[in-house]
Amino acid sequence: MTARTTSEEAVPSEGGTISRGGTSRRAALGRSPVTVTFALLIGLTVAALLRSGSTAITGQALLTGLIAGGVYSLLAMGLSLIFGVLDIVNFAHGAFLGVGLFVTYEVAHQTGLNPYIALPVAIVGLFVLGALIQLLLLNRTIGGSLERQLLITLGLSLLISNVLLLAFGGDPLSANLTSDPGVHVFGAVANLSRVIAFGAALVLAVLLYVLLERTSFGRAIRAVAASRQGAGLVGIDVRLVYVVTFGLGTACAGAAGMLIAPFTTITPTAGDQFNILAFVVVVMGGLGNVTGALVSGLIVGLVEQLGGVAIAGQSPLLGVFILFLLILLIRPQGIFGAKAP
Amino acid sequence: MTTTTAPPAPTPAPTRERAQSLKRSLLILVAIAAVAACAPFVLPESRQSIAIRVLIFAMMAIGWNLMSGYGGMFSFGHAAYFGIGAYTDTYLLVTFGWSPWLALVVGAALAALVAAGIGYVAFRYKLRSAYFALGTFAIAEMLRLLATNTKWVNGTTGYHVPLLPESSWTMLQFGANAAEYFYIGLAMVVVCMVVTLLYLRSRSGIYTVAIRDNEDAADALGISVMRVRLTTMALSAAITAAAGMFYAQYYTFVDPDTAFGSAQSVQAIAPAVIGGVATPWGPLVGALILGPLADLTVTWLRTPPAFLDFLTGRSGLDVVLYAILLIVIALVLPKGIVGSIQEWWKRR
Amino acid sequence: MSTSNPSGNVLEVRGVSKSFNGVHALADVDLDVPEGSIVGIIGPNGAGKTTFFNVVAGALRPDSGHVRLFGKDVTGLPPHRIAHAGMARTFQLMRPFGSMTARENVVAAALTRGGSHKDARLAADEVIDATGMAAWADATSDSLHTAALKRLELARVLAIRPRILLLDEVLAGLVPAERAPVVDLLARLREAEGLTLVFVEHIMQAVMKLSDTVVVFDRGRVIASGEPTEVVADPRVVEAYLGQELTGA
Amino acid sequence: MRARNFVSVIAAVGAGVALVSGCGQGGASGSSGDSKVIKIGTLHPMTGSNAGDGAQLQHGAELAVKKINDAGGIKALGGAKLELDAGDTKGTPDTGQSEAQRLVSDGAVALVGSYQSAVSANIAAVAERNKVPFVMDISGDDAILSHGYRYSFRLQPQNSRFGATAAQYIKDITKSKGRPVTKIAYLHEATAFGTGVYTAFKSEAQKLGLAMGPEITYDAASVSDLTTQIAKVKASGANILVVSGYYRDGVLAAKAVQTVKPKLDAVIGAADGAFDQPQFPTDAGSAANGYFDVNYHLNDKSAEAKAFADLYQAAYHDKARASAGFAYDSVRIIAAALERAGSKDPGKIRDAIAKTDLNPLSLSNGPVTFDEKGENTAGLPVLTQIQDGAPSVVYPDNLAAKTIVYPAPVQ
Repeated sequence: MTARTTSEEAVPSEGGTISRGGTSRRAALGRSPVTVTFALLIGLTVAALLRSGSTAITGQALLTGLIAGGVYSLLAMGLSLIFGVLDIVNFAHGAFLGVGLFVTYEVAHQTGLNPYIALPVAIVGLFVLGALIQLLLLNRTIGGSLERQLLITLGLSLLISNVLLLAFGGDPLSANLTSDPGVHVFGAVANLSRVIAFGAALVLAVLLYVLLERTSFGRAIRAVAASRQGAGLVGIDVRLVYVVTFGLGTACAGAAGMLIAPFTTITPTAGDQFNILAFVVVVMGGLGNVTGALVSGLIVGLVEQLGGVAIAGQSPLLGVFILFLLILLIRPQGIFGAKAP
Repeated sequence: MTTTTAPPAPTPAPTRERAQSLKRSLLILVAIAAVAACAPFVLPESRQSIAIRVLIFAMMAIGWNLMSGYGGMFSFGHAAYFGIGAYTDTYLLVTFGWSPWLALVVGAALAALVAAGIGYVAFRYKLRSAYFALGTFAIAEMLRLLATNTKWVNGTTGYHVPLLPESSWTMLQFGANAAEYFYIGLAMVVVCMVVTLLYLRSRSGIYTVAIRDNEDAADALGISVMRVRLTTMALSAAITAAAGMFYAQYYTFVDPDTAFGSAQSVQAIAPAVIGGVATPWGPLVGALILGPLADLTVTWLRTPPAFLDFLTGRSGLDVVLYAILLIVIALVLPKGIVGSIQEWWKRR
Repeated sequence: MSTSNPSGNVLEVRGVSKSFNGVHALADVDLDVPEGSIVGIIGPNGAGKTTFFNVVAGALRPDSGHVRLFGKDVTGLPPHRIAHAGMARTFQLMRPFGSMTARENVVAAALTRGGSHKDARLAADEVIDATGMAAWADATSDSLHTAALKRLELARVLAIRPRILLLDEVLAGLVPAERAPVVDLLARLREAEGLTLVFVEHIMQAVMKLSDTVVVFDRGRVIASGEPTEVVADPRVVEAYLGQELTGA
Repeated sequence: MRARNFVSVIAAVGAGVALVSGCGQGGASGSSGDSKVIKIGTLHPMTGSNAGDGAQLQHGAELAVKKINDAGGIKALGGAKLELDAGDTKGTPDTGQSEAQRLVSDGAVALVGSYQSAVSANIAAVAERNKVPFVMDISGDDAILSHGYRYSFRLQPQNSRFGATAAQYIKDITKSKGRPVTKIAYLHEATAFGTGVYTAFKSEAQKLGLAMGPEITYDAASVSDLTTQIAKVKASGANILVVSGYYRDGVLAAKAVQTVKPKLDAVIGAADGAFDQPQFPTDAGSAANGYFDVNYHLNDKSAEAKAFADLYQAAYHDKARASAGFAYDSVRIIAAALERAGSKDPGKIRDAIAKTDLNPLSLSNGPVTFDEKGENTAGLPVLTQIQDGAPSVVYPDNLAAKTIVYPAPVQ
C-alpha cells in the first residue's frame, strides 16, 4: 500500500520512493504465499496431533478454528472496505460490532421472537450510523494525518461503548436461541448458531465481491481506492462514495454483531476484543480484497485454535501476531494480493 | 516533460522553531518549569496524582513526538518501550535491589536497542505509515502476551515495589503524596525537553526532519537514512522508557496490562496530537490539557446539572464527555493547539 | 578492484542494463565522462535518461554492468555513499524538504560535508548568493514555485561540494529569461572549480552552448555521442526524434 | 515570529494550570471539616468491562450507609452520619491508586473496594502508606495480603481456600453418593487468579488421593469459543470437570459442554465468576442446569439476608448478588469499628477493625474475625447448585437450602 503522505497525488508521495528493487529472497517467498500458508497450517495440525495425541481433539480444533475464523472474517470484511478501500484506520470497528449486539438484544427482548429477525434492523441501523459518522466527522479528515484519524476513531470507540453503558448498564445480557443444537461434522461438533454465522460469512463475501466487482458503484469505490484525486477528476462524487462505503463497512459490523449475538455475552465493551484481530485479518487478506479477508479470517481462526492445542503455556494469539508480522514484512500486499494499491 | 509546480502541500507545522535560537527555547522552558514548580502549593493535596499524570503524559508524548512527529515514523506501539522501562526498573529493583536511577540507564538502553531492531527490520522491508503503525502495535501486544506468560517476570501478578520505611532519593521512594515525586517528575520532563531541543538542532535531528520531508532527496545528498532513523527511534524509545521507570516508581506496581497495554500507546499519541504534532511545545500543552480532563469531567459530573438527572446512578457519562471533547479538539484543531495558534498568528 | 585513474575519466559506465519485469529501460550502456568536461544527454521521452541517472547515482541497482567513479567501483552503493564519494544529482521532479525554509534546506545539505554548524551555515550563505536565492531564502520551501524550487535543488547539491554533478532537466519549467543565469552559473562553476557536469536537457540551445560532448539515448540505448554539431546532424538521431516516415519521405 | 511562540505556549500553560486547579476546587470543597459527617471512600469499577459488578458493590455499600444513618448514625460520635465518597477505578490499577489517594486526601477515614485483585493490591499499598484502613469486600488473590500490610483486611475467603475446599467437598460428596472419582479435568483461565485456585486445588486433591486429569488453560480476554478445550476434557475420560474463570468465559464453557456432551458426573466451579450468578441460567440457558460452584454466598435463610435482598430489589429493581452483600458487610464492619474506637482517627479505626466480631450476611463459620494478616478466618466457601434456574446452597448439609442432586449429568 503506497504511503499516503499529506502531499497531493501529483507530487510523487514519499511512498513513490524509487525502490532499490525488491530483495530477491522476498520475491521468492512472496511468489507462493498461498502454498507457504497452507504448509504452515499443515505443520500446525501435525504438531497439534502429536501434542494432543488424539484425532478427536485435533479434528475439533480444526472445525472450531474454521467456525471461529468465520466470525473474524465477518468483522474483517467490513473493515476491509473501510481500512482497505478508504484507507481509514478505524479503531471504532469493534464498537460498531457492540452496537449490533445491543440492537439484536433489544429487538429479541422487545418482540420475544427469534433474534435473527434483528438482522435487517442491525444492517440498516448500522449503515445509517456509519454513514452519518463519516458525513459529519470523518469526511473532514480525508487526506489528513494518520494519527489524527486514529485519535478520532479511538474517541468514537470510547464514546460508543460508554453510551451503551449509559443506556443498558454494565450487566451482561444475552440473546439466546430457544434451542441451539450441536451440528456434527466428522466427529467434531459446533453450535447451529455458530454454523449459521459461518454460512453468513460466505454469503457476505459473495455479496461484497459482486458489489465491488460487478456493479457500477463498486467500480466507483475501487476507483476512489486507487486514486482519490483521479476518481474526482472523472466525475465520481468522492465524498458520497466515502459516506456510502463507510456505511457499508459498519453495516457489515452490524450484521456480524447480530450473527454472533446468540453465542456471545453482550456487554458494552464486548466488541473491543475483536478490534486488533480484524486489522490483522484485513492486512493478511490484502487491503480491499474482501475474499482475501474471508480466507485469512479462517486462517487466523485455525492458527489460534491449533496453536492453543499445539503450544501450551503461551497465548495462541502470539502465533497469530508472529504470522501477521511475517505477512507485513514479506508479503505486504497480503496473501491473496491487495485490490487497493 | 510535464512541469509540475510543487503545490503547497499541507506539510506538518513548519519547523522554523529550529532556526529560533536555542537560548529562547530554553528560556521558555525555564518559564514553564517555574510556573509548574509552584503547582504543589497551588494544588490541593488530593490533586497531586493529576499533576503526576500530566508529567507522565508529557514525557511519553515528547518521546512519541520525536519519532512520529519530527521523524514521520508513526508508531502505535510506544507501550513496548514504556513497558521495557517499567519492567527493567522493577525487575532490577525487586530482584537485585538496584537503584531506579541505575535501572533507568539499563531500561533506556534496552528500549533503545529494541527500537533500533524494530526500525532496522521495518525500514529494510519498507514498512510505510499505517503498516508501520500496525507493526509496532503488534510488537507491543506480543510483549504484553510474553510478559503475561513468562514466569521469571512474575506473569500476570507483575511486581510490587517494596515500601521502604523512610524516604530515599537513591531508591526514588517517598511518603504518599510527597512533593518530591512531583519535582523529580518535573525535572525529568525538563531534561527530556532539553534533550529534544538539542537533538532537533543537532546534525542528526535536522536530518531526521529532512528524511521525513523527502527520503530520496536526503539519501541523494549524502544523509545515511537508516542510521539517522534508528538514532531517532532509539532516543524516542529511551525517553519513553524513562517515563515507564517514573511510572513504576510512583505507582510502585507494574503488570503486563498496565505496562504494555495499548492504553499506554494511546497515552503517548493523544497529548502530542491534541497539543500539536511536530512542534516542540505540542506534547507539553497536550499533556496539560488531557491530564486533568478525565478528572475534570468526573468532578463536574459529581454534581450534574438538572438536564442530566435522568442519568443519575448510571456510570459512564464522564467518559462520554471525555470522548466527545477528544473528538472535537482533534477535529476542530487539525494542527493541534500549538500548531493552530501558530497558524492563526501567521495569518493575523 | 579499484584501479588508479589512468584514463583521466571521472565517471566510467560499462555495459549497464536495467529492466523492469521485461521492459528494457537500459540496455548495455557505456559512457565515459572526462574530468572537467560537460556532457549533455538528450533523447526522446522514455529513452531511459532518468533511469540512467538513478542507476549511476545508486537509487537503482543495475541488472548488469559497472559504474566506476574516480576509478573506484561504486556499482550498487547506496546514494549517500556515492554522494560522499563526490557525485551528486538533482531530481527531475523537485524534492524539497517541505517543512524547512530554503536556507535550512541548503544548510542541511552542507552539514553532510562534516565540519561545524557554523561552517555549514557559511557554506550555505555562499551557495545561496551564488545561485541568487537570497531574496526568498527564508520562505518555507513548500510555498515556492517551480523556478525557485529548481534553484533550490541546484543550491542544495552545490552545498555538498560535489566533484561531478548529475543535473536532471534543471532548466525545465523555466521561462527563457530565467534560463540564462542558470546556464551562466553552470559554465562559471566548470571554469572556477573544475566541476564536471552531466546534464539531461530538452532545451537544445542550452545543450549546444554548454556541452563539450553530447550523448543521445533512444529506447534504453546510446545511439550516438560526440561533438554537439556532429551529433545533431546524425540521421539516426533525427530519426529517433522525428520518427521513421518523415525521414523516409 | 519569536514572540508568537512565547505567547502561544504561555497561553496554553495558563489554561492548563486553571484546568488542574479548577478540578482542585471541586475536591477541596468536599473535605469540609464538619464533624457531623464521617466520610468512607468506596473504590469500584463503575466503567469498563466489569461495570456490572462495580454497580452491585457500590449499591451494597450505599444500602449499608442508608441503614446505619436511618438507625441514628454512629452513636459513639454523637450520631454522626456516614457519607460515601465514591471513586471509579475503571478497573485499572493506576486509576485505582490515584482515586484512592484522592479519597484519602479528601478526608476518607476508611476505604472499601475493589473487585479486581490487581486494583486492590494497589489500593492496599496506598492505604498502608497513608495509614488508612482498607476493607476488601471482593478481591480473591492471595498475594495481596502477603506483603505484611497492617491496614488491609479481606472479607471474602482468599482464592487458594476455594481451591482446597472444592477438593474437600468433591471428596465428601463422591464418597457419600457412592460415585467414585475416575479422573478430574481442570479448565481455568491462564492468569494469576485461575492458576492460583488450580494450584491449591491440586495439592489438596493429591493429599485426598483424587486422580488429577489434564490441566487445560485459555486466555480469558480473547477467547470466543471453548469447544476445543471441552473436546480435550471429553477425550481425557474424566468424570468431573472443575472450572475457574470469569463470567463471560464461564457462559462459553457451559455452552461448549452442552454441545460436546462429555460424559461427566458434574461440572464444579472453584471460585468461578459465573456458576453462582443469578443471571447465569438466563445467559447460558438449559446448559446451566445442575452446575455447582464453590464460592462465597449469602445466608439465604437468615432474616438480615432476606431483608437486604428485598431492600436491594426495592431500591435498584435488580436481584442482589452475593458480592453486594459483602460490600454491605464491609461498611457495617467500619461502622462497628467507629463505634468501638469512638474516634475518627484512621489509626484507631484500624485497630478497632482488627478486633471485629460481626455476624455477616454471608454464610460463615461464626462472626467475622481477622487474623494478623487481615484474612477473615470465619470466611466459608460453600457449594451452590443451579436448581430450577437459580443458584442455592446445597453443601455443607447444615447450611443447605436445597438438597443436592448428584450426579448432575450434562443435559
